[in-house]
Amino acid sequence: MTMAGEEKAGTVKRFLFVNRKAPYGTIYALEALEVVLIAAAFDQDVSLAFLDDGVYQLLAGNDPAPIGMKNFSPTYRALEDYDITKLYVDRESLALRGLDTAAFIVPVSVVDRGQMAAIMAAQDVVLSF
Amino acid sequence: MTMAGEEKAGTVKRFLFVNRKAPYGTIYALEALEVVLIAAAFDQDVSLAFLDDGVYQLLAGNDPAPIGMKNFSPTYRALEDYDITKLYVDRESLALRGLDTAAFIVPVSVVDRGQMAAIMAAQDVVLSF
Amino acid sequence: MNIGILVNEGPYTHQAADSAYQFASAALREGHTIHRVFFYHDGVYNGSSLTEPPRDDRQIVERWSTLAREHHIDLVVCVAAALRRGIREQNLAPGFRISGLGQLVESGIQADRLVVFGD
Amino acid sequence: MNIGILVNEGPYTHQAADSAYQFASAALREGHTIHRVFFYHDGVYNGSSLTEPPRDDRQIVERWSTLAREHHIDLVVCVAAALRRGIREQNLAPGFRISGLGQLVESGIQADRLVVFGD
Amino acid sequence: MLHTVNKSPFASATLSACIEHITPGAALLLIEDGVTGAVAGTPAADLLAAILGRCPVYVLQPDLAARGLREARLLPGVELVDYAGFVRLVVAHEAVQAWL
Amino acid sequence: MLHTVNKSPFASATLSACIEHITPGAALLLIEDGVTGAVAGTPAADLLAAILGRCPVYVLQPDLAARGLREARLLPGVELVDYAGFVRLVVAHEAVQAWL
Repeated sequence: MTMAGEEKAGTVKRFLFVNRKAPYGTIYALEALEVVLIAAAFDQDVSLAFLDDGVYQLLAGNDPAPIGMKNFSPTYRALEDYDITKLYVDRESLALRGLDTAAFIVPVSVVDRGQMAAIMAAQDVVLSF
Repeated sequence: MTMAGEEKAGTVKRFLFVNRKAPYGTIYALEALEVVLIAAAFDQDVSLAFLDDGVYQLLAGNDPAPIGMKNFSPTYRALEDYDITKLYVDRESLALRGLDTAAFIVPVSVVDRGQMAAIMAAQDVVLSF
Repeated sequence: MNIGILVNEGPYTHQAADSAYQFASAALREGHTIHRVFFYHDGVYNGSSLTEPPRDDRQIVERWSTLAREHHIDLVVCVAAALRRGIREQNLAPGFRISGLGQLVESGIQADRLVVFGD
Repeated sequence: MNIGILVNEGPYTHQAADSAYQFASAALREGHTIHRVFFYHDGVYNGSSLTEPPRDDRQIVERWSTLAREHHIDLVVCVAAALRRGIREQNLAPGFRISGLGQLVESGIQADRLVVFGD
Repeated sequence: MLHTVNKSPFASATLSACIEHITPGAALLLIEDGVTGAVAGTPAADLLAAILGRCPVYVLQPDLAARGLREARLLPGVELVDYAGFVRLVVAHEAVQAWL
Repeated sequence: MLHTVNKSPFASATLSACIEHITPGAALLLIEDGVTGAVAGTPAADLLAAILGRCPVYVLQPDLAARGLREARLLPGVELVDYAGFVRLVVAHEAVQAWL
């Protein structure tokens, strides 16, 4: 948030971060989060979409210590401190995987496919990793 | 074939190279072929399995010059010079993709899934990339 | 039009780096400008000065350097992703610079389009 | 038992390098020997001496070097794959050596098992 | 929105995920291994055929040629573009979403 | 033969390809993102259930725990192993085939 002033004259764009990959098997989820925080620091209008295997990123109770990795779930909790509250989760992706947002680490908005498609269509910049 | 003598006292193992990825989108097909040639040079009992998107590797008429890449199809033609003749292609993978071995760059044995499974089960070393 | 490009994969293993280069070249031929090419994740390997592919293969890193020199394109490698993967000033190819993720977000804000290439 | 290992992916991006390390460590704890760890494709990046991950993250390259030193494990980086990707003697981490694909085939022949980790 | 898909639909669920989220006015461009999805008579081509009425579908011709796939085999209605055409599609749509 | 699968069956066709080629006497071990396939009630678990009678199915527990998936949610009949168990499976089978 401190670096927000270093560039552009107040342009605010709608940035959507699309998360479709499971955590830990690849680094994309973790490195995507780093961009999300920077986009917030630039005072952009940030949304996150979780669909397909991306929904696994939000499960609570991760314990990657036995495989020598760091649990990065706390970063999702920190999003609120950056005023990032638009987290959209695809309902059908949850259902197909037998998951429920009750097991999620942060509050999210569950949307159906039509709503998710509309959210995607309304963006200025879409980042996928 | 010339470097065959540099190691082991005549041990011959059954090596299977499993090709399940399309060419050009990733480098796996090309780098797998390099290992195949070395295994032959070590006088091993080499087989190649092509299934799923791996069947695209054998299509003739590739023209990757417009995307700046090198056509490595001739390497498949060279396999015969290394006495590598056991090329097995999964029939169902072909059918699903609307392909036919008539369009292939080298002669292959088309096998059904049961036969492919039996070939896989009979190997000493299975390399997948 | 001013176009930003994000490259998420390294050279040779995935086609993403090739597609990004071909796209950038075509955009220049069509009369557009490239705001910046940002390299993230394994994309940072595109900036390695130590690659030595077979002579009859395309020279991906050199190709980026040439594009930067001839068209004054800003090639930026993400510092955090680069440190994690062993790309530093000492093995950075000509035309590339190392900077932060702010440069990617800035490209999203300032460019008319941001096109992503990855795996 | 004598076990060979093939690693096809680089550090951090895919879990393959982690899985291979955890598997190798467990095999040693179980009383087996590691014939060789061969690094191919992007796996060659595991041998980069220049990686500098965040301090609170695992140090994948250093971990391999330590394993090699403490258990006399042969870590071999494929020369052709390494040249293509910018890994050379000058940025090769301790405990690794650069050699040809024959070392992979030899591992397949000499080891009792060859276990592949990739993407 | 211009959607790009670079994965083979036989290996990956990416194309079907994209198609489920495409809206009228958007376009779909298949690149890299994604071009395999446009061959007529395959399950992926059936998915594409279902959206062709409301969303144009393009295939990057250089990627098709690289893989030895012939234009004659393509699903009717799918349009071929070269890299210049790719650039024009990017310009013609307000944003681009890469399905990776 | 010990078969390993490291891909999510929701994203990739790898698990189903493996299952189509598994023979009696072989075993299947799910690792990395592949562990998501063993959660009961999913299409992947149905595929696994169909082979459990002739091939044992193992799940790498540390990879399951890393992803926050609970053992109680697993398909009944699937067995958990740690890395030592992974090593023992490799030793117990004459060869290993990684489905990547």
